[in-house]
Amino acid sequence: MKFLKKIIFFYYREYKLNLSGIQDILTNIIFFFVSIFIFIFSIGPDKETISFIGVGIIWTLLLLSSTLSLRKFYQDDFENGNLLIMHLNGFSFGFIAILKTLSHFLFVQVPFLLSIPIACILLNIANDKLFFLFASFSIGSLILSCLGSISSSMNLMNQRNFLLGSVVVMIFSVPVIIFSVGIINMEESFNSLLNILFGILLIVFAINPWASGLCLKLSLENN
Amino acid sequence: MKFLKKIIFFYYREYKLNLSGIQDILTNIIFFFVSIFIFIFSIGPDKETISFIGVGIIWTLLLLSSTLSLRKFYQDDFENGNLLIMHLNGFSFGFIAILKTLSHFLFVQVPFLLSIPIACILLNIANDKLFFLFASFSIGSLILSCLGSISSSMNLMNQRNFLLGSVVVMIFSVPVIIFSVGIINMEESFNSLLNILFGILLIVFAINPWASGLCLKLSLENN
Amino acid sequence: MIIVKDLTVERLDKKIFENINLSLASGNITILKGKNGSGKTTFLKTILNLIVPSFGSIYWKGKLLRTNLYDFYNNVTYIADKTTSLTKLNVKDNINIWKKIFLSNINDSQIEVALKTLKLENYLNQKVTTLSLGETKKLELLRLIIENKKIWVLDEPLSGLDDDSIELIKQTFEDHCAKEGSIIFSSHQNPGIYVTEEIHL
Amino acid sequence: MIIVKDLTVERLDKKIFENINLSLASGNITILKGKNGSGKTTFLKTILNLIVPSFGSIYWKGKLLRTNLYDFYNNVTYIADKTTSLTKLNVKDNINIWKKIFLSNINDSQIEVALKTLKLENYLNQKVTTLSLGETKKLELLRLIIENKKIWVLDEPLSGLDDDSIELIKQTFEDHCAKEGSIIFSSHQNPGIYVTEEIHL
Amino acid sequence: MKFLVNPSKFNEMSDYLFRPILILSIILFAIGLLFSFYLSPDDYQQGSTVRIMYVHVPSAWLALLTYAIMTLYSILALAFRIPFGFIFNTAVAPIGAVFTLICIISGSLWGKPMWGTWWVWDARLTSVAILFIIYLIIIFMNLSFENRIVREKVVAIFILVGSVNLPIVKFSVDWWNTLHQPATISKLSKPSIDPSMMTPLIIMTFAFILIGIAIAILRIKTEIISRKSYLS
Ligand code: HEM
Ligand SMILES: Nc1ncnc2c1ncn2[C@@H]1O[C@H](COP(=O)(O)OP(=O)(O)OP(=O)(O)O)[C@@H](O)[C@H]1O
Ligand SMILES: Nc1ncnc2c1ncn2[C@@H]1O[C@H](COP(=O)(O)OP(=O)(O)OP(=O)(O)O)[C@@H](O)[C@H]1O
Ligand SMILES: [Mg+2]
Ligand SMILES: [Mg+2]
Repeated sequence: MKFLKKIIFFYYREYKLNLSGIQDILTNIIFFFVSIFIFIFSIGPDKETISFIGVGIIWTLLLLSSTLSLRKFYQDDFENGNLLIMHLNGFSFGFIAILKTLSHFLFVQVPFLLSIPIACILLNIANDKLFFLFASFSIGSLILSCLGSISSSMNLMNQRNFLLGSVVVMIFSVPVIIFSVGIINMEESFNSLLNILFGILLIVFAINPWASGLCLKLSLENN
Repeated sequence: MKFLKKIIFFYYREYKLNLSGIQDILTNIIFFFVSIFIFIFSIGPDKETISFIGVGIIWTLLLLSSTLSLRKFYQDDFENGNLLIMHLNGFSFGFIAILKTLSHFLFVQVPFLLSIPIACILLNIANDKLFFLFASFSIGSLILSCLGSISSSMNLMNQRNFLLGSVVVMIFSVPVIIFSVGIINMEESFNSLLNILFGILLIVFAINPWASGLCLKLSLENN
Repeated sequence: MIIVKDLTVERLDKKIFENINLSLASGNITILKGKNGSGKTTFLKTILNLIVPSFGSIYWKGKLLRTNLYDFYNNVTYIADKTTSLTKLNVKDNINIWKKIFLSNINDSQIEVALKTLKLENYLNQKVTTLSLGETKKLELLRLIIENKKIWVLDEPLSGLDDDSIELIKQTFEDHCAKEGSIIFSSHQNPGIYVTEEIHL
Repeated sequence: MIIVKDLTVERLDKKIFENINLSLASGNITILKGKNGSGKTTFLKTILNLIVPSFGSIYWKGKLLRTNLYDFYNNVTYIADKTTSLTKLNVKDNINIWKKIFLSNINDSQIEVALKTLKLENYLNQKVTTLSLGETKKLELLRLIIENKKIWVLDEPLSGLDDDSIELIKQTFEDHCAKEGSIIFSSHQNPGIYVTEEIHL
Repeated sequence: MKFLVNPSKFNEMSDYLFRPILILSIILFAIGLLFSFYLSPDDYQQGSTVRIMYVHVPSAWLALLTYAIMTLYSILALAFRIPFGFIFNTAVAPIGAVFTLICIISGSLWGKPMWGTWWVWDARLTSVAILFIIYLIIIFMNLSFENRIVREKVVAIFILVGSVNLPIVKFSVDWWNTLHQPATISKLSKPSIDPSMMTPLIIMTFAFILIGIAIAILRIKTEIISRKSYLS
């Protein structure tokens, strides 16, 4: 019970920090749409081409939004000592990492997920692809959140080699993304491919609390 | 002489600061290339389409990643009081705005500029277009830096909703994008069109120190 | 409750302090003194198991601290030397978040009283960035009341405060000790707070 | 050199202080006292023309400050109540940047002496984040030496410092006044620094 | 005409006008709906989908009109330092956004049977979408900037700059050869002379205008009240 409450209140805090109200979520969504606009303006309004690369656009924007917010991942809470205070109040580092990862998913990726159906209309993506897009997208974005958590916790340490490490982790996301983008166009073998993606998710999700937790601990020690 | 020295040392400082945040720049560039890969994969290896939309993709990614780095524009220096200290040492706010804009161009956009040739190879863009791309891109990115400066100085007064500033920049850059992408495909009238782009640059460049300076002043007053 | 034996801490191969002993019983106040850079903050962080000492050991309720960590954390409030309130939010939001995330058993009227004695009651809707230095510090110290734990570990709690507030803190300390709590704090000056032990680093 | 007449400042339609007068001649030290939130920081910022007063005027060398701003800025060093050093860089880089960007006419040996008296000479390659609170403060105060201006405007320069360092600051203040400099600083305690004027907010 | 720029005069005037306007708008709306659903003929090509026009066109016009008026008030507020302009802009922006949204949604609903897709990237639709986003940005700026004085000015400048988009929306069909115009004009050129379609369109337009004014009055009044402290 106490445990559950802690989790709930953690998200209350994250919510307060991330959103000052509904307008922030809406701004996220607008950002998404404006980015789509920009793509279309620069690529040209040709219907065929647009529906052709529509999935690519959506994925790029997902990637953008998650890298865009990586700096906030732990940095703020680390610098103002909140990570420490939470740890002292019974959140183990690994647990914080899990909660933070999900919070990143919730507050950054989900708004995008919700706007995908409309984006599909704008981008002329066939309706029957929507499900595939959704499935691969949600799993893929969780993977990105986990990798982002590891990379940005590494970033907290002030040693050079860790800085490189965080970049390396980012590079790991390349195959994942390419894989997920590919999935959508292979409807026959979709399920088995999705399983593989899911497997990757399980692996990073299992590594994440351990790796991020360790990095958090080490960086607090050196601070 | 004293004036020149100040400018030089300002950039020495920016250089030191950016070097310590080198992973951010690296992340940006990785983002850039990963996105290109995504497009290539989602489109499939059809060379025609890729080279057709290549310029548009590069432009959009440039825009998105320069909004990605907007958060750093003034925020750090504002929060740790360095803006104040520099102002007290004879940098007027407008002057700071100019220097910062150029520094953003130098340390964020130029790395992209340098990676354009590689991107062109990946996207099958003809070599003879490279020059046009480069020219329009450098002017366009300076315009984006100016717009970014204005929007992020405004954002200092509104620290919650960071994305709003990005959205504003993106809306304003729609004409720039349409124009610049158009330019590259009209090789005959390239020069005259470039001149127009240059005109836009001059306008935003003239407005920038005034607008950003005012915003900086106001936000320091309220802090 | 806390016993520290022969604590030695090194950082970057530089010895910060050596062979420090301490025993903090309930009802005790310990002050930590020392020059700048002598390792007060380091010592407090070591007690909280945030820094691994190179030598020596720390006991909590007779057991090694490390084996008994979360029970210890359930009983300790740490106020760092910098402020941890969320500067983008206003005072009320900060208090609410603290109340919830610390699962505080303090009710609202008690917090209101505390706010009033700290003279913060008019700033509830003001953002923390716009508070004055001392006000931010007082807001930080409010965590002592909200968390309501037995052991207080405080890093320079008095810096930046005016005389009235220091007097208030003094009283709060005395009340806490009377209620069997214990306090360890670092400070450069001691304006008449009665302490049971003084450690010089 | 600085004359302040009937200064009144409001913030968010709340009156912070009213009708404050001050005249700071060269060789003078003025201390600013007052409770937390009484407006010391606000007053100093107003003097620096960073906050527009709702009433009253500030003169620099007989002229209105606003008309003569950059000449004033050329003569003033401001140490804020928070640290402005770049935390990601190490101490040496910070000093170098300051030296360059302030076009300091201080040579390296003088800075080395200052570093030594402040006992910072061993931390040159340490990142500012890992410095102790007092060390960061001392690094900040080093700006006084580096900028080498006539008027010092200091917001709580003594907080977080140990007694030795305070003694040092005291001496530095006296030296500066002997060299026709003037100082205005805010502080909650005054450990025996001789002041020519005391302003209570 | 002072009540158009002076808050207290506006308050007086709106006290007289609000009720009649509200009643009139409801009546007009009812008549308009009656006309557009029962008393007007089906289009010989579009069938009954043409009835979407009676919502689509008035809302489109009003979306543009609202923005145009906001631009005027921005000029008034910035150039002549009339604070009522700021009040007006803050109050009216959401109304314009709603009209734009209605226009987009009805247009999409119309587009599905007519063009076969919900959305195409032609100049008109794109510029309307941008108009919508500009409205949203204005609203969010109003919500998220803390410093009132700065916020008002920034928003007013933004409105001015954004007004570049208006002529693009209006004339995009003439300037570029787009899907929007041919599809409408070619099929409506004959019926548009037909009074049986013109009447409901005009009635609906007036109904929309009056409803807009009624809501605007309410919003402006609340806005004035919330600023009492500095206006008086
Ligand atoms: C989402 C899609 C649409 C948008 C955003 C849109 C937008 C607009 C706008 C802004 C106007 C006002 C133009 C002016 O005042 O001159 C307008 C007028 C009009 N629209 Fe649309 N429209 C959309 C879809 C459609 C469709 C599918 C049709 C019919 C096939 C249509 C038919 C008309 C007609 C008949 C007018 C009347 C004015 C004129 O003839 O210029 N619209 N629309
Ligand atoms: N992460 C770190 N890595 C290396 N050295 C460190 C680190 N953190 C602190 N130090 C050094 O350890 C010494 C002790 O620091 P500490 O913060 O404990 O001092 P302190 O007694 O709290 O001083 P103050 O009174 O200034 O707060 C300092 O010299 C500091 O430079
Ligand atoms: N930007 C602001 N907006 C509104 N109120 C502010 C702002 N900045 C400060 N204040 C308020 O003005 C009052 C004076 O603040 P100031 O920082 O000048 O106090 P101070 O005398 O320096 O206090 P301390 O001793 O705590 O540093 C405080 O009550 C503070 O809450
Ligand atoms: Mg310390
Ligand atoms: Mg202060």
